[in-house]
Amino acid sequence: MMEFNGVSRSWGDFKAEGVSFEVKKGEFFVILGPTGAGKTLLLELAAGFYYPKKGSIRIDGRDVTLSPPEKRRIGFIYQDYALFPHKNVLSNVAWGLRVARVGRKEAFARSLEMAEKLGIAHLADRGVGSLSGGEKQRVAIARALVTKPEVLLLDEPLSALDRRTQDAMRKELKRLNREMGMTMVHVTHSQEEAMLLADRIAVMDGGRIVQVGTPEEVFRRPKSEFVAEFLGAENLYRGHIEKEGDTVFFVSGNLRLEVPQEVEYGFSECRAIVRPEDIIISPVKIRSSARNELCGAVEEISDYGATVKAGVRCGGEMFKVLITRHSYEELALSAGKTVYISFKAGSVHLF
Amino acid sequence: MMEFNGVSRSWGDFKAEGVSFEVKKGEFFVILGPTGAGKTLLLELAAGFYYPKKGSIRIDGRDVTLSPPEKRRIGFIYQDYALFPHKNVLSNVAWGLRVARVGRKEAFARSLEMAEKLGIAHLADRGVGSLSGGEKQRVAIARALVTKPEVLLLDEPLSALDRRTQDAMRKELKRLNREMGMTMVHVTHSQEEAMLLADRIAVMDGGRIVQVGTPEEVFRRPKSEFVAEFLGAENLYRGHIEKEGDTVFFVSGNLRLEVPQEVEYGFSECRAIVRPEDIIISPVKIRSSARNELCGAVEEISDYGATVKAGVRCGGEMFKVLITRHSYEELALSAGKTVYISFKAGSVHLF
Amino acid sequence: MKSGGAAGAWFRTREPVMAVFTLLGTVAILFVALPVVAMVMKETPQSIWETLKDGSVRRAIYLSASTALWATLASLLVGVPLGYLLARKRFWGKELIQSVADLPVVIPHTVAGIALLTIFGAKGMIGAPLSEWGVRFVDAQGGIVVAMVFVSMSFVINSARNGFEAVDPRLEKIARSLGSSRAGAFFRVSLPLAAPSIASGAVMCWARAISEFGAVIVIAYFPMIAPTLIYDRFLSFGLDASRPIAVVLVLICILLFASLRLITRRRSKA
Amino acid sequence: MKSGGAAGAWFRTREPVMAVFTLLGTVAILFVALPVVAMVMKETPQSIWETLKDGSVRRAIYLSASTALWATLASLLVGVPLGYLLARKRFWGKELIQSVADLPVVIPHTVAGIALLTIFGAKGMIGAPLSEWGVRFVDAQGGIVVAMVFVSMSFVINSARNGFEAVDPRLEKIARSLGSSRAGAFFRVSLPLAAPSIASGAVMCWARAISEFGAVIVIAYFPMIAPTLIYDRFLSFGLDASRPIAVVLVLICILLFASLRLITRRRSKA
Repeated sequence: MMEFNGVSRSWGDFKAEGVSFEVKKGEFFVILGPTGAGKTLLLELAAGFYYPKKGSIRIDGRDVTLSPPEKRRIGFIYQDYALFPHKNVLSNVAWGLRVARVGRKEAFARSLEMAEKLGIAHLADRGVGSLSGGEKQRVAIARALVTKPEVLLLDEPLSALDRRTQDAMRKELKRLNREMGMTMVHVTHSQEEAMLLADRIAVMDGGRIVQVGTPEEVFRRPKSEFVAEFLGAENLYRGHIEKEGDTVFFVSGNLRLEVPQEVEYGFSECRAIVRPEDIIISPVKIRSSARNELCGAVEEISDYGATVKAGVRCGGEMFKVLITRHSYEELALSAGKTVYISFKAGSVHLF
Repeated sequence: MMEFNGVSRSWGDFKAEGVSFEVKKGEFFVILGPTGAGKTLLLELAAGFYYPKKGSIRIDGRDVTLSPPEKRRIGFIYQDYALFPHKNVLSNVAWGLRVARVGRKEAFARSLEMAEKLGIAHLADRGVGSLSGGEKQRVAIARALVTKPEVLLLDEPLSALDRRTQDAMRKELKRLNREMGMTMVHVTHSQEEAMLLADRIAVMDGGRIVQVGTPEEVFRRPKSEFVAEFLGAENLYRGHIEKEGDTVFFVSGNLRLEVPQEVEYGFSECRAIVRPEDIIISPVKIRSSARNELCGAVEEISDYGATVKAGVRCGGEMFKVLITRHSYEELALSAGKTVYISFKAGSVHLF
Repeated sequence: MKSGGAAGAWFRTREPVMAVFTLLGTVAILFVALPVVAMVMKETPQSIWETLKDGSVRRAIYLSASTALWATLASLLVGVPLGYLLARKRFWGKELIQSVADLPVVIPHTVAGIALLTIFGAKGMIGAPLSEWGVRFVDAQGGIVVAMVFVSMSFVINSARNGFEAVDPRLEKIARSLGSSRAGAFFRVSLPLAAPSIASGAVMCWARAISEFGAVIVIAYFPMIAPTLIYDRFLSFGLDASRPIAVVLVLICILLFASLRLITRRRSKA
Repeated sequence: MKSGGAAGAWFRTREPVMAVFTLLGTVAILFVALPVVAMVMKETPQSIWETLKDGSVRRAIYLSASTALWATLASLLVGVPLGYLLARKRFWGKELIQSVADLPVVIPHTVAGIALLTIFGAKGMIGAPLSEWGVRFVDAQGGIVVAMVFVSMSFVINSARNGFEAVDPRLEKIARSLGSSRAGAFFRVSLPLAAPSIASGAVMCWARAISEFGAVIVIAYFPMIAPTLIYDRFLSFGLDASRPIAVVLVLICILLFASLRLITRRRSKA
């Protein structure tokens, strides 16, 4: 559907370096990365607002590397919506059709239909200045969709919205993708947003794409420390691999963790991560076969309201453990208390 | 320490109406409310940037209602730091001392000491334009603290920072409060931030303070639908109270929940909330005395990575249940599956 | 304290430095307003009516207004595109181009007249070939317009540049993603949005053109525009003879300027 | 395709509308630059040297520069406080005050001269009492400065207002929370931060003052400032006699203006 092939371009402080990836038809593709990683530039290259210095871009089989934006059949949604301030809602939506010389009557009829699909038909005559963030976003989406683009490019569309509207718009975007079959390329710096929306995630850093995969893959099996840390991995340890009979261990100082047997060992140095939510905390020892069980003392407790994160020091390393408020109260955790933490060998991801 | 007594003032779209509260010495006091609630105006009234139309303000026993800012002994931290762009880091910090005619040498020595406490001593000679958000914030705090204010007023200090820096600065603020005994009044729209930082929270809406209490109180025992919804209560039901022998029930359509006996009943209409994290989900029925147990079908699942939120429909109402990823996988939840949910009578909060 | 709070605050926040500033600011405003008001007060409705009956006065005012209008239109034609390029494009020598656009503000008015005469005079590089076609600039309307464009065009260029700079370039990008060509995006998005700023620049341009004297008299003392007529009467008959014409002209200028400003401001709010 | 990508893009994005804009913009720039360049080219170093040896030329240029400097200082003294008030305070009649500050741009130059003469003349409401103290404005340096202040002060007022508006008012609030008085916050925060804008306004003010002709000759034909001298020579001896002085003056103006701009720009970057 959309294909980047070794695309490079720099603009001001931002750059893209040899970026290659492919977005499939109907896919929800999320580009995730920190501020300044070049995500927006990538999207603007796809839209034709800038042209690559090297490499090529294809959309739906056509080479569009040097095509102007108006020939690309893309829809673009900016973070702050970029609605035309001198037009009302319906005229904003109808813009693309009017430019394409669709008759006034038909253009407005089709725009009204699109506005209905997005639940903004009742705002048709309103000026765009008085709309809320969520409403503006819907107008921007309707305006893009009415021209029937091949792919919808979204530049951090949720980051300017409040929490509640974010939830609603996230569902709306997912619905557009699922029900209307729209191919989406969505740029964000929010790990949570990427996890909830993406079919596949491309993680970007310093103008390069460092990992592409499903949310599950990227989240649980990061390929680099950058990806692990950016996706919020808190229990990250540096060490090496040892083998004892059939069992394989990850060793870091006093810490000795059983890891999956099929692991490719032998590399002198590697890193391990264990997700805080994969760890079980209990007041007593539970013997179980495929498990790492460690004893340690609770050092810190952060109360997030709905969930609680406890820091337990075992074998000289800190393990963050995520538990529900309910378990927190049942366990009566407090700093200094001795507890047992356990997790499956399979929960240890090595890279 | 700081006391508002029936303070009213409007400015542009913002207003404060009959605001009264008291901040104790050494307390971390958080004013929480949505955008436009008048939080910043309240803080600026405390600082003397505006003067109240009605009511009075006392700081440390002195009536400062009409005192100019320079007489109030307050420190003020703006969201975007408001550093003096024409001065370097050390000169920014030393500003207050220089204004107070402290000699150049002593002023810089004391400023450097303060900069060290905040971990920015190595930036002393840098211009403020090149600093990161977190560094700017530390400079702003050092600049305020060097004048030894009675109370530190913070206007959404964390909202312009990225996630990681937010965590670090949150700890820094808590440390200032605990270790240096600084009285803090902190304004935010983030429920999570308020929960993590506050000794007490004042919830604000439309220029009025609608509830004051510890985080626990405000979070679990909201006094109004606004507070409940703003603090993210998802399971909110409208109904009435019925009594059967010693047992008291909350009834809403087909839903019938046992609630604590000591509840004051008789009001014809009331609302109930149950926190998603207080609900246990299980594949089979568990009989237990003090518990509400309901059977229902899973309707939706939202995967947040670390945690999972399941929507279960029981008795015609939707119950959102928060579980860890671990339990989610063990239970093998999926849409359509029939499950049992249970929670204590004490987990139902009525108001 | 309760009822007097706001008033009390008012007194306590009115620091001495603000009083000094208010005093100095008042001097500035009076320095501008007083001469104009005093001049207008010296005349009576009768003396103004007498002045308006003088055909040469009416002709001079009409000539001033119409040549200034032509100068404004010419400035818009070439100044708006230049303003757009300065706002949107990065190119080599941009700073120099901007300085050249601002140059007329710096050049003494009579010098500007001499410079224009060098080019547009009967022996000048543009004046000479055009005079064979019968187009004259010296002592002709064309010369007046040329002088006015020279001194007033920078208002249009700068207001157009500011207007276009205030239009988010992403609006043009979005317009193009929706199928507009580059020209379509300009005429349908940027120009309408920059129009209020350009309009107020055009008003300033017109006002600057009508007020010019030094550059005009060097190239065209005749036909007399209003400022020239006032000077001519002042030289020939003294202050009292020239003042009624000055009052008529200043009233017309203020009236036209105020109403044009009102219109362009209302537009920009709508 | 790989190596020609950027160049190919350059050609395909250069739409026809941009070519038209470039053409029109070039016309605008040439219209300003050509007369000035042509005038300068007509003179030789010798003719300029001859001109500079003429004592009356040197005196006129010195008089222009020094009166314009005094006018700029006077404008700064009263214009900066007014600009601050306009930027920071909300008060009744603010729009009117702003319009009065812009008024001199609209008033034809000779009309401004007539208005000033009405007040500062020997029988005027300010001129009469001061003449008893021996202060004269008509045909005196004082009159030249007054005329220059009238036409050029708005540059200082507006640049000061813009400069102060660009200073975040919260910086002043923070300064006060740290113990500064209102005056301290102004002199230690707002003024230093607005200084580059005020400085460039002062440069424009000086340039506008030195370029004025119409308002000055009405109130003070003598002592002759440079623009008046040029006009006088043009009337008496024709274009060829006045041009060398015009060239000298324009070169001085451009040189001074360019270097002052450079200095103020460097300051604002530092």
